[in-house]
Amino acid sequence: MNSPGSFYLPAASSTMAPEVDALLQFIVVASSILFAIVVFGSFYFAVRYRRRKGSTFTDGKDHNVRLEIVWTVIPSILAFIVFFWGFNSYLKMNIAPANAIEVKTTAQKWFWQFTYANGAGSTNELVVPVGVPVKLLMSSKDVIHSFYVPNFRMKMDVLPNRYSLTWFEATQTGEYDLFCTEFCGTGHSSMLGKIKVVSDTEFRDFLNAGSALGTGQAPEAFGADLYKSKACFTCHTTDGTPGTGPTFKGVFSRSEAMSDGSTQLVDENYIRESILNPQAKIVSGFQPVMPTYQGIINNTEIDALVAYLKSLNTGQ
Amino acid sequence: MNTSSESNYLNASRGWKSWLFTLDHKRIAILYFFAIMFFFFVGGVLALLIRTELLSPKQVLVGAETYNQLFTLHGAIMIFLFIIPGIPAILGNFVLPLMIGAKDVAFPRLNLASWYVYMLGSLFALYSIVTGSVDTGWTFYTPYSTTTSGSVISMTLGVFILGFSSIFTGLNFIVTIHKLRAPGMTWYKMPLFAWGAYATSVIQILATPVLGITMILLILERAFGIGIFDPAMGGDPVLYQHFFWFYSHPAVYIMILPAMGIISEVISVFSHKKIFGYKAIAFSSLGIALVSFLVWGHHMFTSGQSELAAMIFSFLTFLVGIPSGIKMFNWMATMYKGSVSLESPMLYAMSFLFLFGIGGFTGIMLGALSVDVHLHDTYFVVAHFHYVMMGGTVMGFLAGLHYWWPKMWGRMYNEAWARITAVIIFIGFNLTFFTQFILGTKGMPRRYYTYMDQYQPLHAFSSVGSYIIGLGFTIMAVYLIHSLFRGKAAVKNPWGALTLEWTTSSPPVEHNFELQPVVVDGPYDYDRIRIENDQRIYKEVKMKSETETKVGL
Amino acid sequence: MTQHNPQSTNHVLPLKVYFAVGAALFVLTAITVGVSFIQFGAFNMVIALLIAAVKATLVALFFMHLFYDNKFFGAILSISLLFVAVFIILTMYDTEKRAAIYQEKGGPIQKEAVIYQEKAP
Amino acid sequence: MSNTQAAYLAHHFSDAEQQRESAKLGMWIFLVTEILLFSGLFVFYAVFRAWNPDMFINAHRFLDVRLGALNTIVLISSSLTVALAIRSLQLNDQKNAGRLLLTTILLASVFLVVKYFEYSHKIHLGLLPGKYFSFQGIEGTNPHVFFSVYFVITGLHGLHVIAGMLVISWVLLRTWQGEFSSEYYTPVENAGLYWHLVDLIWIFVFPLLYLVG
Repeated sequence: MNSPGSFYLPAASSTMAPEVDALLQFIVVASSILFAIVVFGSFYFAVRYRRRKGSTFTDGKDHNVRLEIVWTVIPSILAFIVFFWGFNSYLKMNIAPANAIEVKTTAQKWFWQFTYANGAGSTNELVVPVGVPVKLLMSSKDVIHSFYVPNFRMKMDVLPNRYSLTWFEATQTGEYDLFCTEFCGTGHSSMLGKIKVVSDTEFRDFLNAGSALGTGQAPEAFGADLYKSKACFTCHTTDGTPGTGPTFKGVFSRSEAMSDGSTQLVDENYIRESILNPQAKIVSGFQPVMPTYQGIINNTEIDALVAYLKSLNTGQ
Repeated sequence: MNTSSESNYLNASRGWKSWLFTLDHKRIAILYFFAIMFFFFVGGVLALLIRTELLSPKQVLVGAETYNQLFTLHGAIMIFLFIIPGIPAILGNFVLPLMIGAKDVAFPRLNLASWYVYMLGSLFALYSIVTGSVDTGWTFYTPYSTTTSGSVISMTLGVFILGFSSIFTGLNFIVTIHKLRAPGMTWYKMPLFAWGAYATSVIQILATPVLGITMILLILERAFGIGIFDPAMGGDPVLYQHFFWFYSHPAVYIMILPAMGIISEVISVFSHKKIFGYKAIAFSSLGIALVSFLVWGHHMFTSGQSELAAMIFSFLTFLVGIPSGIKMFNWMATMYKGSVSLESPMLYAMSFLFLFGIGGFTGIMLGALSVDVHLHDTYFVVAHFHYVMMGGTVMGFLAGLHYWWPKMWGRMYNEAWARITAVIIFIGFNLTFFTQFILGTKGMPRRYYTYMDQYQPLHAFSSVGSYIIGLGFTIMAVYLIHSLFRGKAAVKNPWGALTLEWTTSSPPVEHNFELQPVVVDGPYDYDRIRIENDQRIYKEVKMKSETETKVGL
Repeated sequence: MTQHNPQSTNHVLPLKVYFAVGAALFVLTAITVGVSFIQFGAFNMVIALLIAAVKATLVALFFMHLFYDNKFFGAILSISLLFVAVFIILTMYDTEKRAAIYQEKGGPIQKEAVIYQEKAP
Repeated sequence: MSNTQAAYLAHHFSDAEQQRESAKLGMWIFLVTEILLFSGLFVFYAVFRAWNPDMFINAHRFLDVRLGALNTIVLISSSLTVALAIRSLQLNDQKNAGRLLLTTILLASVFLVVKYFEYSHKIHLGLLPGKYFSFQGIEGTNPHVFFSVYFVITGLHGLHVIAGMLVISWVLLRTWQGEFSSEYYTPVENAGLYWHLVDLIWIFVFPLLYLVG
């Protein structure tokens, strides 16, 4: 089922991918032949019948019914083949098999949230078992995003206040890129994720571990994990350079100038407010673009993040 | 030689008032020429900035927000201020009345008004750049466009106003073609550029008002939250896409149909050969114009629209592709057994055949439902529409500009430089955009400011190609400007063409023709007419001398 | 063709045509209002639009002179209505058929509806 | 002969008939753009009505059918007076034509006054479009959308009424100055066509909004 990819296609790693590739390659070949006939034919005529000294009267023949029927009918037939072929695989892409496992997918600026049936969740990393169809029930919290995995040849827009659905079945374990392909603002090009295709047992372990996240970890370490898994890093660096938002390096207990002119001490309360109600106080020089994490993050997790931010100060 | 001392439309009156209040379609075309070329330059510079930013996977020049504004402005300026008005407002305005033997367009004051409306609309667009700019992409998709900061309202209002300019031009052309053709010019003796302009105008009339109402609703949504497109108010963002593409897909044909008209003219003239399948080309233009209204949903295959609707739209998309294919065959057949001369307009026409051919065939890939799912919103789409719009429309525009340049200004440009430039642009173009097809099939999403390292080499090629295009256009600007001051005087009919605009002086007199032309011959009768020293020579001399004095004078 | 007076080719309609059309329009308005108070279910819409179409046709044919004028003007009007129909029908074909495969995709949207209220921790 | 025509014949037309036909063709094409401009609003109406039929029926009860019907009658009458004004010009009766055009403008003003009362009543109740909607007591999903449709359609139509009044005032002035006669009245004819279109649109808006919700 797998093709390693070519110089212009990434490796085909889902059940649908070889079918899409086959049609794509059929069109490439058919088009190339027609293109060669028309365009190189024209170029040949341009050279073969180039103007010699002194103009002459040229042939006045301006139609040829048989020829015209031929060059109307053949492309039409090809077009209909392509249409039916494309429609057929499009339907397969859109009708999930009955045994598919369902993952709820939420997109928001600028990260992906995945929730499994048993309550386990992950951010920016969709873990799925190999050889099992996975159905995604998707919705967005703000603007339109689009869920795109090149290796799976799948893409579906994620709409606010609506559901969209798609499915795939991975044929090979490994890690695959996940892109957002509908323009969604400043962080669009960093709204990246991974699809992690694992064996069945690994998937079970993941689900079990997912419902008991953060237990037995030091708060700082858990906070560091959250910094990655909740995609804080998309906008906030830890190396001192400003991203879309202020850097986390040395942010704790710093006095920041706010956009309304006041100054604000970055303490536990301000961090909590910035996570749950980010638009309330904006550090001067930055845009009010952070989404609220209300409902995405619980109190233990906020405490862990605060501990992590503190640890960034003492670490140097 | 014969022009400098005589009176023509350029020297008929003097002073800035004689230009800003002119009702002469030729002068209005020149006004449009300078305005539109200015925006083409601005859009081009933005494109080079974008390509420079993409040289490296990380930040090079500007930040993410500035980059988003750059590609938005590049798209909006190129589409609304350059490509859509480009051919109809410059070349159409100048040539169409001459071609059909009219003294002017039907409504000269409306024509001038359309230029002022264009300038007003462009002011709104410029104002939005000054006041916070726009970062939505040229498509203004909701709900992003209703929630982002920046001056979306002023930009969309500008687009709304520009729509009127487009409508006025289209309305003028339809009435002009219906009512002002010279005696003897039947519908089937009309040059194919006029057919192309006619089909374009039909789309402008039927589609542009829908863009207008879409922009009004978008502004109302943003300003008052009326709840049609914004999901937070119970609206449907996909509905916006229906509204937008109902205009914007036919708009693609507003861009390409007049270019196809130019290509038909140029290929016939430079092959000195009767056009093959006149009626097929003429009616396929009209057919494309009408069917183009039925296919807008193919921009929405992954948008979450109904799968059944997607099927219908895909099917209709293939229907609209076939007439374009037929035209390609007709052009090829026109060159067969012709007398082909590869002067610069013809070189651009050959570029058109090559590039538009690729653009068309990649369109077939995007029309196929399952393949489109993979390719939608990747660089493949970016490459495809640049092949169609730049490889198609801009090459057609350049072919027409070089073809009619002697008529517009009464001067010849440097032919050698023109040919070199055509080749430079052709090479640069393919380097820039063919690489983007491969980027797209490999999965590189569009509108990305930073990207993953594996795409870097192709992006670098693409950027280098864009600099080559930039070089080509710079050379072109130099030799065209040079020709205005130092160019050789043009004769009446430098290419030996048979359409009416070549029977008047170069540049034309103020009211186009000394005497009302009467049409007897077809526009492409190269099998029995040829031009020597601006005079028509007929193959058999029988009763035609009468025509010669009327038309050939 | 060789009229001395350039506009005399136009028909001067008798006054009673105008008044008859006007009267018909008033009567139809009364009927459509009256009928709207009777419940026919979905047919109310059909009846109202049919009456509106008849009224519009009367205005177009007589007040706008389409009945006597160049037939091409009538063709232009018909074409514009055809494209309005295309716009409405194809758009509604999507909005009404979204639930064809998945129930979840269809239906009206609630204002400020919160999807996924059962959030994962 | 050519001197008598020169007053209104533009240089690029060969005769008055050509000019008249061009002007009318241009006007009809302009009307097409108007129809397609409104088509977007009809799509807006159709999609949301199909999604929420009950809400539309509940919400439309808050529109006053009597005022809507009155306005329909007013607009139809004004269409009739314009048509009669053109007939008077065809018969070279400029005086009567002036009176009829003036009546048209008065009827249009009546339409706007009635509209003003309808609007102020709704603003008073909070039956406003979109996010300004503050009225409680309409059953169904998103009742604010109905009032968005209502205000956008009638608002745009109202703007067209105002534009039409300006156009008719302009041809009225020229009629009083004696510029029109049975030889030349194309501008009045075109103004009339525009006014009839405003009427045509209202003929559809009235039942869609006031009668079947």
